[in-house]
Amino acid sequence: MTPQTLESVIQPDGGIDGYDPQMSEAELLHCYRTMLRVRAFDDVSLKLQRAGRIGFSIPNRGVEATQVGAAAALEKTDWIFPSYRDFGMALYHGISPLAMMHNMYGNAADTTKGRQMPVHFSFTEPIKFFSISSPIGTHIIQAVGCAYAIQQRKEPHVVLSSFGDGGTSSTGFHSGLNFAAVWKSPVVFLCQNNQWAISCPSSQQTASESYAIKAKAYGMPGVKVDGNDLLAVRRSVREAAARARKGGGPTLIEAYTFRMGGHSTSDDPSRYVPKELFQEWEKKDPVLRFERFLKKKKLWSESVRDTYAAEAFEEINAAAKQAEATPHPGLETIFSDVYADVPQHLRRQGQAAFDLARRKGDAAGGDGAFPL
Amino acid sequence: MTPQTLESVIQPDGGIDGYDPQMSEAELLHCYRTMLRVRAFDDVSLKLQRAGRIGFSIPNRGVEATQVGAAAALEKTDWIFPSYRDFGMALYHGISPLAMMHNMYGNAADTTKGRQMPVHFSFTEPIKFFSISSPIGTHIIQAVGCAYAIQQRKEPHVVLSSFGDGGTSSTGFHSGLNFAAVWKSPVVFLCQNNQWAISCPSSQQTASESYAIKAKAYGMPGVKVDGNDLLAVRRSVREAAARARKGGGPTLIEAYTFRMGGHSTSDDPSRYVPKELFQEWEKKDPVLRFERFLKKKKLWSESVRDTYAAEAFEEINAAAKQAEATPHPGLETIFSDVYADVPQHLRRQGQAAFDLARRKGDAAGGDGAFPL
Amino acid sequence: MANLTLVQAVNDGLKTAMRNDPSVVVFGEDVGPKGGVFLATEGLTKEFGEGRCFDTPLSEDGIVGAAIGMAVNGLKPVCEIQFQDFIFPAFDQIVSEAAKLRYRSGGQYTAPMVIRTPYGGGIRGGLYHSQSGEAYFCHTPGLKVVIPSTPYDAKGLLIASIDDPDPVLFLEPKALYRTLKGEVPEGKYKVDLSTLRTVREGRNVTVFCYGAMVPVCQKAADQAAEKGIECLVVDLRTLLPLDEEGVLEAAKQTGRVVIVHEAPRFCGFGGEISALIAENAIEYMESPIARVTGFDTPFPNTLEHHYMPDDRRVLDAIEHVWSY
Amino acid sequence: MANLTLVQAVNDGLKTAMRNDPSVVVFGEDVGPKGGVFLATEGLTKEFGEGRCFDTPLSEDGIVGAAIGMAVNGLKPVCEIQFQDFIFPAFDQIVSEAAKLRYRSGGQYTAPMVIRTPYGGGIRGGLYHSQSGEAYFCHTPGLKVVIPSTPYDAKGLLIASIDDPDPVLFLEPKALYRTLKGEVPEGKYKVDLSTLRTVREGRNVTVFCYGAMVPVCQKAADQAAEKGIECLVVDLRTLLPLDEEGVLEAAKQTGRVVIVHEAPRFCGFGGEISALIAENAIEYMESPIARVTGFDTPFPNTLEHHYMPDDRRVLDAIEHVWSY
Ligand SMILES: Cc1ncc(C[n+]2csc(CCOP(=O)(O)OP(=O)(O)O)c2C)c(N)n1
Ligand SMILES: Cc1ncc(C[n+]2csc(CCOP(=O)(O)OP(=O)(O)O)c2C)c(N)n1
Ligand SMILES: [Mg+2]
Ligand SMILES: [Mg+2]
Repeated sequence: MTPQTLESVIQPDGGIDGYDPQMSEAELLHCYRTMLRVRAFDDVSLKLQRAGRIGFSIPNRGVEATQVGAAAALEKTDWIFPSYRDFGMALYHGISPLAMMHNMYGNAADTTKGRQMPVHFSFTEPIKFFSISSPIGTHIIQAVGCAYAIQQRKEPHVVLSSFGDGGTSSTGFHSGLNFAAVWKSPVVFLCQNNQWAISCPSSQQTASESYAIKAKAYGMPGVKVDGNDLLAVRRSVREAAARARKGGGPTLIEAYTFRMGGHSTSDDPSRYVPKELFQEWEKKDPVLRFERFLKKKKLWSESVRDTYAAEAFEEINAAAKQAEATPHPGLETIFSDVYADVPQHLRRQGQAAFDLARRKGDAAGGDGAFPL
Repeated sequence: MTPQTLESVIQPDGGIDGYDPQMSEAELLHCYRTMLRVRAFDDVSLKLQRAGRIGFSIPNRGVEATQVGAAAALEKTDWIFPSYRDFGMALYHGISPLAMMHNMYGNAADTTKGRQMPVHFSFTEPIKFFSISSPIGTHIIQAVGCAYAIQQRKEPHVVLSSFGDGGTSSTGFHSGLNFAAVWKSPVVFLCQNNQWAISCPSSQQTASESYAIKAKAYGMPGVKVDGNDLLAVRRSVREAAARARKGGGPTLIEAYTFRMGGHSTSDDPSRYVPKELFQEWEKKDPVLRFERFLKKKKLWSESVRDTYAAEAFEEINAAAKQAEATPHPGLETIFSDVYADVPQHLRRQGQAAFDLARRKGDAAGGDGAFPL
Repeated sequence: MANLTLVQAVNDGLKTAMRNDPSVVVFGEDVGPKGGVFLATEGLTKEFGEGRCFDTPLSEDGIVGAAIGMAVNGLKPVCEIQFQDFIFPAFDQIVSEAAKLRYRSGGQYTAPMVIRTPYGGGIRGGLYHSQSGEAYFCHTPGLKVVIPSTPYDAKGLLIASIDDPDPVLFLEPKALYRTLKGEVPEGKYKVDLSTLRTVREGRNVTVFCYGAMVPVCQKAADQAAEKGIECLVVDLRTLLPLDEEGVLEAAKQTGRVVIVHEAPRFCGFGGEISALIAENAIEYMESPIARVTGFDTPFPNTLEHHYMPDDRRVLDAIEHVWSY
Repeated sequence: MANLTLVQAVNDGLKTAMRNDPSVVVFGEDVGPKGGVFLATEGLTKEFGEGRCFDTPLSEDGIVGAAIGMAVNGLKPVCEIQFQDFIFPAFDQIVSEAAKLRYRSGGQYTAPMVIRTPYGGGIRGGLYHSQSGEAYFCHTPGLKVVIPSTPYDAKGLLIASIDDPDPVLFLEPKALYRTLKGEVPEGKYKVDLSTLRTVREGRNVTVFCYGAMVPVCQKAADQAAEKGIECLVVDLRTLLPLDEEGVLEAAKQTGRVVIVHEAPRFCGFGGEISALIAENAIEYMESPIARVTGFDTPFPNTLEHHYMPDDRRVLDAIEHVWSY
């Protein structure tokens, strides 16, 4: 375990020479299926965005193994402080594509009540998938506070804090890793090094030998793992989590991978990513890699893939249809949840908004009475 | 050069086995004399503060060798981005105790026009001693921008950015070291580890093995040097500066020392510093250590010390007298230097202030006409 | 009842809250063994242990960011920022995160927490130990901003803030920490947030103020009374959410208004009070709405007595709006 | 003369400044090869090289902090914050450092620099890609705050800001980046800071606005005109230092005032405008001083069209103050 050598498990031929992940066939297939569902969700979202049905989405092609491998190392009683490129973790733990699609549409059934941009999910069940924020890095230190509460109550849980290579330059990374190490908090810091921060390559992001080595600045173990190797990611996160649960404190894990597309549906990577890189990493596709492993275990065939993929597309297309058919959030959602109670001045502003909507003949105005 | 081993030059007996600092006797004595002047300035300031003549001061006992050793490694054409505990650097480069005393009194002759608290110096001659700010760490990244300008113009200068152990937890430390390493900027980062951030010991500040090792997170060399050893500090800063001038980029130097007193005249260290520590470090006094070295070189005798000390006290007491006799800054200094020109609204507010002062019979109001 | 200074009342409030609720934790720079640079947290580590009152690394971003995470997971963090001037590294965590978490998560996650910090001038602190930044925070929906001006209110408002379900910025007027004493009940009591305090009744001129400006305005009102001008002095106490009805009511009672704060004038809190009145009660105004504030400059050191509003400047304004 | 969009005018302004002054450097996140997420810096790296237009690590604190150091040492930094919503990590560097450096150093060190950033709603950006934070900065002496609303002003004000001896926050209304085109002279020209722009003459009601609200107010004014209400529409352009005399002049001309901005109302910039008038020209006012603003909530996503002031809300306010 050094911050420099790249840890991997699944060999090119799919072998894992001797390593035993101690996972049932069902678990292995659940991981595989989840990666396919991430891909399907991406594809459907992209189509919807191009068709103008939704405003925005964030593609995950290339990093599925990192997301799912990390999620597979956690218990439902653990916490996830995710970035916007982490919904594979949500899917793995049973959050439904429908719940996610409601968010993509920002409709009345969206858990964020249509207040956030697409992919800014927030879920509490079946696992704590913390409300995603746009500002980069703010959740890294927040995860540490959450973990401190766990310590205080002597609970056996851990907090996974996930962020990108760009996130390591943020304020929250510095305070987060420093506080966690001083407090020996049960946090696993997962840096998903997909080598790009929008158009900024790692060479412009840091001069350090790796991202994992940044752990030395804080006095915690640092590990660099092959992010396209689901089993390797899962193993490193499990080891870090086990150490944390035992009071061993935090770990920084760098998952080395590659973003096989644009930063978001608004981004054109051809402006800055040499296409040779795409060709090179195409060969390292994390899903194909896991398929080779499953095949060796006699768990995979093209028909398995096709069935899973078909099911995934069917479910997600259905989810999109239902989400699209769901109405906008009510006008009152602009004014609720600012505070636990609606104060005087917001009540007045809300009433005015309802009056205006009614006068405009806008259904949102209802009978014009502010309902809160 | 590793971030872990403590580099030193001057041995307990004052010997420097074979090391040649390449300094003239005059230079060596100037270093010695400067340390004594720092001490005298501290003592006089403390008396003035206790007597209620000035409001505040920051003691330097214990860290004189770090300040003077670092300053001795710089050229007059270099830049210093200091902390509030660095005025030994100013004295070394020829800034007068009188100029400093004017600041302690915040009078009309203070370069900051009585706007800043005591010890928040700002000088441009004979060396760029950048305006000291209270917020910790903000100047660390500013120093990097200053160095970038030097790179742009291909000048041979370097920037010394000095801060404390507590400063390593600040936002400016993280962005500063990261940007400097990516840009390969000519900056020497000097972390004065005096082991305390007010009452917070290093064990609460970081879990890292040292402060120097934090350099690894940014991909720059890190050095840990004996901060009570003037020659060792000077050597490490000179080496780092030489590398930087050659385009070799930044270095992080940790000077390991001890704050032999309170954080400031407002602080009572007995509340939190075990007195054994003071006793232990008393023995490592940086001035006595340098005296042993000078003695071995036949440059030191008690009479040399006494003469220097007497001169220093005389000069600094005289400076205090003169500063005390200097009037307050004019009322207009509240309104000038907010912008290059005084805008409408400040002109109006200034006039009102002068009118009121005159009506109060306050001299500051002069004839009541706003002079700007 | 004990006769306490304002900072002692804060200390008492913290102890009371910590005794009543084991989930309350206090942390920040030098709040542990040292007891805080103003001794507001003195004795807490001793009584409640290092797990509940402790020092942090030198990072305001870290202090507030960690507090948010603690609050999300069931603790009641009461963190200290050593001087309000040093809160800005945490501005992003306060404005972008703490204030918006409930909203952006549809109420799934919330951050009930208190950020305590001493603010204001009068200690010869210069640019960075004297500022009054309340307006920066009052423009932030989702946040509550509270400023006590008496020992009684300091304890009662602090306990109410700690019990509040939303994030509260609790600004303590350091100039008043030790200058005045007052009766403070033992044990737990609350002063409701978003309520005004009538400091002094009067029919001629309404003076709005808060924090360290309250005694200044009282003094000015006494002097005005000697000249036959009766002032209604109102301590706003909670700036956000503000009791706007109460403010309009008080303004209408006299039709003449003076607003006082230490902070710079431009885009300061006084502007909002004035605008509220100009928008909802202008027909009641018999004279200009005057503001007495710090100047639109950074905070000076040697000349701070010229910078800070004093009874003389407030009295001038009172006479101005009265004689208009 | 070229017919450019507002974002093209910004790009032209940057190129013009860089051609005229080799000390001008442009940097920020994704401003290099990608040309900025809105393409405001497109082509700069190509024309001026990586030394003068380059990407930085993901740290707004670093971007602004480094800019200050560059400015102190003779460069003319023009840095970009990708969205104004992400400027808060740099708040300390802007408010505590850039704005106060000249003052605290007695004029020995200064930070002439420009921070460009797109602000405002209208692109379905939700909480964090829509905010209008001008009021946070306008309460900061030492800083200048500029907001253009036309391509001509965008280039002229940007060049004036780059030439200015003080730090300037240059807020670009992203909603207008591509929605309107205008004539923009080639080469260097300036629009003076701290000057107002009369968008439309009128004797009945004065409407103060800036940025993306200017076209909204123009539309409302046209509708008002059809109803026989003539509006004087004023684009404030520079919020700090504000041309206060000009504002009072415009308010007195009609005696009826409406102030419009996207930002939340409470402690927003509109409050300062209203307070200025209530303090210096209340006797000219024939009706309440109305504000039309975003609500005092975070910025929503799906319902942003209800959140942002539109011509309908502005027209309502105009009619309200007119018929009062
Ligand atoms: C504080 C802040 N600054 C800038 C942005 C704009 N932004 C959104 S994503 C992004 C790049 C993030 O890169 P990385 O951390 O590597 O995550 P990735 O998108 O590669 O998964 C940037 C600069 C932001 N969201 N927050
Ligand atoms: C941002 C910020 N937070 C808090 C403070 C209050 N403060 C002043 S000095 C200090 C400790 C600094 O310790 P260190 O960096 O080790 O420097 P030293 O005083 O030991 O030389 C603190 C917390 C400050 N000045 N700035
Ligand atoms: Mg990335
Ligand atoms: Mg220290």
